[in-house]
Amino acid sequence: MVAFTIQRLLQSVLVMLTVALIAFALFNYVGDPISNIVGQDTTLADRDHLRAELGLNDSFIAQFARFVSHAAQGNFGLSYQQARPVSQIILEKMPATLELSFTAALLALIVGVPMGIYAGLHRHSWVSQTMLTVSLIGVSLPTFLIGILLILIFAVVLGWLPSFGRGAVVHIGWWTTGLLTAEGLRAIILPAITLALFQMTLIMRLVRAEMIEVLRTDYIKFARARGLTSRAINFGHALKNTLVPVITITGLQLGSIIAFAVITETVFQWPGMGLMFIQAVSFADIPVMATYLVLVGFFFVVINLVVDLLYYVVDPRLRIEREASANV
Amino acid sequence: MPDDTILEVNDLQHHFDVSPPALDRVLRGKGRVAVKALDGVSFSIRRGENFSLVGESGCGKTTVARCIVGLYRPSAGNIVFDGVDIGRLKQRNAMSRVRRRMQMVFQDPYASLNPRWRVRKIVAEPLVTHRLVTDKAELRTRVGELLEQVRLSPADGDKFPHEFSGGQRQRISIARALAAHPDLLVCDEPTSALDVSVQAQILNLMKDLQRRLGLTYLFISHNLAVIYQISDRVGVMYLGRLVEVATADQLFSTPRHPYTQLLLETIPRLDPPDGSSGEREPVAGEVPNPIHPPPGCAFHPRCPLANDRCRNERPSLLIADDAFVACHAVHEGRLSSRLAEPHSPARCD
Amino acid sequence: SGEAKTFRWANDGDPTTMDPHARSDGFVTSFDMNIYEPLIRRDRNLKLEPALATEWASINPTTWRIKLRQGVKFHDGTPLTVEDVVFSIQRARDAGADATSQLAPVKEVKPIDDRTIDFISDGPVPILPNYLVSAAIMSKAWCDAHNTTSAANHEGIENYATRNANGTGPFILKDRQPGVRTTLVRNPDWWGIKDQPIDPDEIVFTRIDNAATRVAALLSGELDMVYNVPPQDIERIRKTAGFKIWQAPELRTIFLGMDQSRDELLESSVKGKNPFKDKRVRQAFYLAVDEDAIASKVMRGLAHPTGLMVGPGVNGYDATLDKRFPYDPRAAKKLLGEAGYPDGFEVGFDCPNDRYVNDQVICQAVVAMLAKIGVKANLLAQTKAKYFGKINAPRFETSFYLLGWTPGPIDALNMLQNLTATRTDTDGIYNNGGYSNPHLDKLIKKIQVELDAEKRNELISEALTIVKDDYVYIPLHQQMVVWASRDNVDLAQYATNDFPWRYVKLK
Amino acid sequence: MTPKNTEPLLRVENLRVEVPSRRGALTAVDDVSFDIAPGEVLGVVGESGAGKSLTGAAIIGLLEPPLRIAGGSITLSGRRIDTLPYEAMRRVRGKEIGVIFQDPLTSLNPLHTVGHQLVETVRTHLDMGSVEARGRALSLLGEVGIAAAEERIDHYPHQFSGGMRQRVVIALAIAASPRLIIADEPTTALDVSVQAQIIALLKRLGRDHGTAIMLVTHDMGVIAETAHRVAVMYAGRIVEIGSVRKIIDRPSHPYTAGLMASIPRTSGPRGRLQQIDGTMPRLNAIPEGCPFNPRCPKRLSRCRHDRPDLIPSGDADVACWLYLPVSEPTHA
Amino acid sequence: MSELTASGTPASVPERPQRWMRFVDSDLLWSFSRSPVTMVAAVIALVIIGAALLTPLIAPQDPYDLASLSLLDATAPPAWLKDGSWNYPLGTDNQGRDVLSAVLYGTRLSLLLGCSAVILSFLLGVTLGLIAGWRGGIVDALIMRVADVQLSFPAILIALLIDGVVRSVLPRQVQTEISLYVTVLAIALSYWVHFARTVRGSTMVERNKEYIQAARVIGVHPARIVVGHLLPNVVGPILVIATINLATAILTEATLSFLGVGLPPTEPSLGTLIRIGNDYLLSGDWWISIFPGIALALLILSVNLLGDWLRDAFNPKLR
Ligand SMILES: Nc1ncnc2c1ncn2[C@@H]1O[C@H](COP(=O)(O)OP(=O)(O)OP(=O)(O)O)[C@@H](O)[C@H]1O
Ligand SMILES: Nc1ncnc2c1ncn2[C@@H]1O[C@H](COP(=O)(O)OP(=O)(O)OP(=O)(O)O)[C@@H](O)[C@H]1O
Ligand SMILES: [Mg+2]
Ligand SMILES: [Mg+2]
Repeated sequence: MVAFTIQRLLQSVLVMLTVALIAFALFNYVGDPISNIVGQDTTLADRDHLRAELGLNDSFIAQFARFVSHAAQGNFGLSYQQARPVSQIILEKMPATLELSFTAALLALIVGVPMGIYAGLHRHSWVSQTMLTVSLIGVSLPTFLIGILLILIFAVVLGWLPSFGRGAVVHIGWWTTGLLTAEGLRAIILPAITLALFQMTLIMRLVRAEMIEVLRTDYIKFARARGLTSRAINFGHALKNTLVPVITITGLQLGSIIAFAVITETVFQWPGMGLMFIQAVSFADIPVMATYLVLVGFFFVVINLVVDLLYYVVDPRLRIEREASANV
Repeated sequence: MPDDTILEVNDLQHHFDVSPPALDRVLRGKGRVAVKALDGVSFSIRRGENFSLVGESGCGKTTVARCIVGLYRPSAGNIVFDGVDIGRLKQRNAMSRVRRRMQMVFQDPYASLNPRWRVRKIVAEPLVTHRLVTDKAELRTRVGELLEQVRLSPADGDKFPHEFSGGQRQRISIARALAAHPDLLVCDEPTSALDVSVQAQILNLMKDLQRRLGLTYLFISHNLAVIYQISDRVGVMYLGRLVEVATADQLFSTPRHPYTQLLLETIPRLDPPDGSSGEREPVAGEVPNPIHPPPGCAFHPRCPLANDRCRNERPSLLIADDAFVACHAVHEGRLSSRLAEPHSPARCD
Repeated sequence: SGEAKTFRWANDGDPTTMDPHARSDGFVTSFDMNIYEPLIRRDRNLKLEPALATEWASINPTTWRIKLRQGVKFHDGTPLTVEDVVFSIQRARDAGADATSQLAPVKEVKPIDDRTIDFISDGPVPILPNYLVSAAIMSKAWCDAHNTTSAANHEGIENYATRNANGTGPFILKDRQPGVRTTLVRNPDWWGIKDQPIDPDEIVFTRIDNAATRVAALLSGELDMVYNVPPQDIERIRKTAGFKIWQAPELRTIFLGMDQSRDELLESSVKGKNPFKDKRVRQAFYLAVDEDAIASKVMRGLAHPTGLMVGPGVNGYDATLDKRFPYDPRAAKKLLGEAGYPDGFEVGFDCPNDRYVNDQVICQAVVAMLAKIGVKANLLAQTKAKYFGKINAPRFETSFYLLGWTPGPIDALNMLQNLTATRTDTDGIYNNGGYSNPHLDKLIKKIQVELDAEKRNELISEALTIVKDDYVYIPLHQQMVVWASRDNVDLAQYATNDFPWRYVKLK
Repeated sequence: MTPKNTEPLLRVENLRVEVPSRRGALTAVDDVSFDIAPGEVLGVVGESGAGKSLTGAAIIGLLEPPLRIAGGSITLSGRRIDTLPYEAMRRVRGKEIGVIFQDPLTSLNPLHTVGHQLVETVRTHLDMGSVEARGRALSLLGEVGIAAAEERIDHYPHQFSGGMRQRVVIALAIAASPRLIIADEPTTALDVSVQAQIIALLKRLGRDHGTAIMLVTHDMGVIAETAHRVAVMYAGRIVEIGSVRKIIDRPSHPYTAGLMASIPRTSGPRGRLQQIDGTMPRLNAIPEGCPFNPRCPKRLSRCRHDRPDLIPSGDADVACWLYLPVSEPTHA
Repeated sequence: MSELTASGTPASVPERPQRWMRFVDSDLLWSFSRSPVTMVAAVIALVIIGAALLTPLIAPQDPYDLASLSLLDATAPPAWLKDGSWNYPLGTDNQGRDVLSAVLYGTRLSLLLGCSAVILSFLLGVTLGLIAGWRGGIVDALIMRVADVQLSFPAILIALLIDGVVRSVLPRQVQTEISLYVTVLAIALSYWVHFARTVRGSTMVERNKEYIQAARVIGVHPARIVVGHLLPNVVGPILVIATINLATAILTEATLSFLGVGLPPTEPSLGTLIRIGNDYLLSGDWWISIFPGIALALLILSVNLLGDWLRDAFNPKLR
């Protein structure tokens, strides 16, 4: 298990390096940061000077190597746009994104899992048929459209919820949280729903499918034959056995929640990393983009690791088998 | 090698590597771990003969079969088929020529047929693969013949496997195995998933085919009654080794190895011997872990006759009367029978 | 009243730094100039007026003399001195600062006494006071104390002035969360407070990138005012009770440019020659564009169609020249035929999609209009970072493009020098089409040194006429500055898109 | 030897199980009647698909939809249980009827410890605290012959061997001391040596606790050792039912006879086994008359269109026209 | 089910029935006819696909023919509203495009784009998944790590990369024409992982099944085993992923076009239309985004419902 964790973390370094390499290869195509940094009256000579100073004339391999060697010392450079250390910017933005992503994931789970269970248990009832169909609408519309529609309804027309931002935040060390203030809680509702909608649909369908599958297994039949109560069967036995695939997908999706957060954060002006990334792209702010991507790569590896470790917790069989096949 | 020997297996070994990943091993200071599924098995089969392997679950029967048909590469030892050492063939071409003459019928009639192929295509696959028949119409007739040979109708070729019962599927498997005119048919528990009446049909069919086509069988089963009915000679396996090889009549009338005796005793009987309650004595102990097989004779923990020698020294397969037995007790005469020359080769043909 | 008055507003950009010398970005400067102040500032009508300098005059062709206002204190309480001015001008011109080029003609800043400073240049600089408008005055002592005597920031550590400020202006920086929210409070000790009482106690600025969200936040009552309202939402806001629209023409001119320097266009079906070198082709393009339709439909009337490359309000603007040649697709088609392209041709068309009001929509409309004369413009609309990297110096990789230009010092010379002069190290930097006309170049040189205002304006008119008649560019319009606010807000709207909060009143 | 004198524990009368399908309902179990006395072991044999498992499932009310009981009645100690509402029937399951399925690998929930599953079952049916229930779980494990129960109770199913798992399944089935156990092929997946252990255990239950057992299996050897009476099923019907020795030694129905003959033996002549030609019909193609008639070597002409009922013939009940008492009138 | 619906004993099937009759008689059609939701979905899907195929014939206007657009007609409301005209039944967008025609053409484009992207990622993912699952070991670890890296990049960035490379490598003239392919490639490259992972999983299960071993014993070439035996048995489960991905691909394209990477705005897809209309939602010109939105929602809904049904219909365990 320890070995497994170490192995994964080693792999994560490789993954992050590759991500960074690819990232630098593509930075040539995101545009020219210089024209964003300087004003329109800056002379060509000054621009050239700045370009050389930032190392933008070097090959992407050289830029990549410099980034890696600095990053290894914990220095991710200064943002072109904000002239502040990237690490500081990211630390400021991370809490917002993580809070939003986890709230959305939680929401998706809290709503998706019970709905999935219900739909799995009552396969033919019209309620579950309706639920299944309606939930699909959530995945049929682009996120930005859903976001704007929600803002229109709940902020502009009804005036119940704020249309943008994170509300008041509380500082706990370097972490900031909006979850401890009423204003912050109100602010997270709409973005979290927007972000969770897709995942909710997915989880619900997944749980349903797994539930149907598990309910047909022999051990459920045997549990029935032992006269266990429906509750014990559905929740104690069936649900727990659907967890492994649900954990896998939720883990994978948590990653894409972070990716989707880019759009949700833009629509709701949520001051997180996604918004920061989009702003960085439109500014061609290479240090910010590179660090963000590497961080996302790291998140993915960590999430995958956590998912795998959760397997151990949930499924005792894997506690042995995993050891024999940890390299796959 | 006598002329009529079609297959000869010499000191066959097969080990499964079940070690944890490299990093794990380093961190925990552990070495590689191997399951010695086969630990020196030797036997040979004559042309037209029906040789059977019997033994409890996990003793390595399937592994023998798979090594022979080339699904596993042996860790050591050689397999000589019709004078050719298959282990040394490197080229796919040469391999496939030999392969064609050696076919296998699997245990599970439900898993051994591709569920998405029509029966016609399944049965024709060996013919197509080895380009034995290229003409479409001829292929159709040939498949029809094969199906008829196993008592199905040619019209069944248009159906999918799921439309057949277990026994019928096993017939399809046999038809497929026969398609390329093999000499040797390896049957790994072909009837253990079937019920008795269907089992009888399949066993009879196999016997008929053997007679008609002059086939040689390597037959594997854990069901002693089936073995008794179908085999000419029987090898009894225990934990990756052969412990006794004898003709079927000998084995069932005078089992020598204590393990063979134990096996025969555990068969449930239709007609309880007079006076007994009809109750079998449950065997003590289970098959040991093949990762750490007991030293000496692997059977000694369960053997009523085990002594110190059995615990330390591994017995070899030696002639005892007309049979070959690997047991110190037998060889020492502790269990009847007289000892043969101690150095006769460990071969049983 | 007892309650503090807070003014909440939002824009799509962020004042990325509080350091007034670090970036010459329009919005950043406009924002920072509420905390810091220049020597000379512009009033609501863009006329120069005294700020930290009380008077200024040219005492000889190469020297401007200014008098410093007395009794001014920085937010930290230290008084403003001549040394601070000398230091600040120096800081603004330093490597690392971004305003260098504007103050380039200044050779020396010489303190004369404790309230007089001379600005000495190599040659005559008639519009030097215009340049001083964007040079903020910082406290030397404060900069020394915080090790921020230079605006440079590429050394790997954050410059102290990036997130902290100590100016003389009417507002004091209270809290700054970059990219999220910036809070400022009124400076009760501001020198101008008697003539110009400051109404809001607190200003809260939020960045909201998405236009729809921004407008929604205004309508839902979370904001008092937003900047950069998309034209299509104006009607909606106007019709909603409790809100109003502020609009004024902006100085920025939106225009189309054509590559006239390469012998073969980079992106075109025409091989071996450059059709844009033929004036008839440029004229045909001009005539094919129905600017009135763009102004009314795309811009919803919020644009001033223009025949000139500078707008009203800019020094040198000539109303008699500001008339577009009329839309005439038939004539355009004919001209194309005469030029040898009766069936038109294909050409790449570059366009930003996040820079100007409805930029991409305008471009699409232009594509459709050109299609009617047989020209197939292949539109590539990109984000500004990619777009500018492609079309601007040094690559100039474009054949046909859309751009907007605001003459920084509000003088036509700036446009002529940057957009129409032959490309050199210092001139023609944004002359992406590579137009070159020696006669025009000579005129521009003359304008640069002409001190007599009237004569100078005549020269400018002459130059503008050449630009217009030679179809160097296809000017489209000056877009409107459109702001929206609650009904209770009063403010001053600048054509430069600047937003000085000292005029904000909350009823 | 059969404790016939006592009141039957389980009585199944004219049970019919149907599967609705596109083309009307198919009958999977047709008019099956039998009873089991306390302490009695009833063996049920027959070809795969004959309806053995469905009969068992119908008794404990666990037919999977769309399967349904279409007729007949099931009575447990005089109480009709096929019409009980879900909750009442749930209390019967496990408490009064225990079930053992064929596959020990899949009958246990892999994610819960063996102890958890035992305690859960015990506490569902018996009024016990968790400590007490654990104690009972331990004694149950001991009873089914699992050594070192104290240590094993907290293990997960995958940590047990196949034979041990099947013993755990039995422990679960007898957790609430049911009076009837339905054992559906409890030894098919096991090795001969383990099989003997399980059979011994089942027999002891019947002997010591008076538990009645319905033992479904293919293995005539197991039946011969264990059962008191045997029911032979073919195509959804019982074709013959009688004492174990009668069925094995003197089968009446041609199908039973064929079945017995095709069992390979380890002694006597080798060579061709006896076989019944053909295959059992599918549910949608059950022939008119006696369902066995197309394969029957002794077919009479009436077998083709008249369906024989199960009628006493000597010391067994047989459904075959060969054994029709001459006096009895024909009846469809 | 199989046991019950197979056409009886061998003897009772004298001749092979006609293909058509077998289809009419099939379980698939039967289960279809019993699910009204599926039937509605199928009708909608058919109408949409039909409309997409026939677009040039039925659309009132060709929105790609720029010369026919009139900016002066821009943002006209649908016909039944005040100021509406039956020239533009569903109104016009900000360029004066007829919304109905734009929706028809946009659907056609989105469908083409979505399908090609899904097919491409399907091929790529299935191939890599098969290889990884079949070969195992190093090859497998390598492919799966590449998948990890791939997952770290949002589709948008992949698109930027490919777009950039293509633009710097290929001559400018062809770039507009190939923008469709670039978009397809970009989207495909970001979705193959889902296919690959699933296929790899089922391959590892399936490759140990006896029918695969039987083929090996026969001596079938490994490549043939993979393609002939393995492939048909592992593609089933990913049909559903394909239907969901079709939706995601179409939506991703909308986001891409915003970054200037997708299709040119002069040839709008459904996604682009919605994004354009999005800017006009507040202003009250709802028809610009709502009609394409409805079209997209219907398309995706029907595809997904059909996917659901297919999954259930092909899964004998669920019947
Ligand atoms: N792929 C494998 N990896 C590791 N160990 C294996 C593998 N296959 C078989 N073994 C082990 O090798 C030994 C012999 O297995 P084999 O399948 O040959 O037994 P068998 O006699 O055929 O048993 P059964 O009657 O259950 O089929 C067993 O202990 C088994 O656990
Ligand atoms: N869920 C179901 N739906 C439809 N038909 C079913 C279902 N379960 C069983 N059947 C059919 O009912 C018949 C009887 O099945 P049953 O399981 O009782 O047979 P069995 O005698 O137990 O056979 P085996 O020895 O193979 O376990 C078979 O034809 C089977 O195909
Ligand atoms: Mg085996
Ligand atoms: Mg059964």
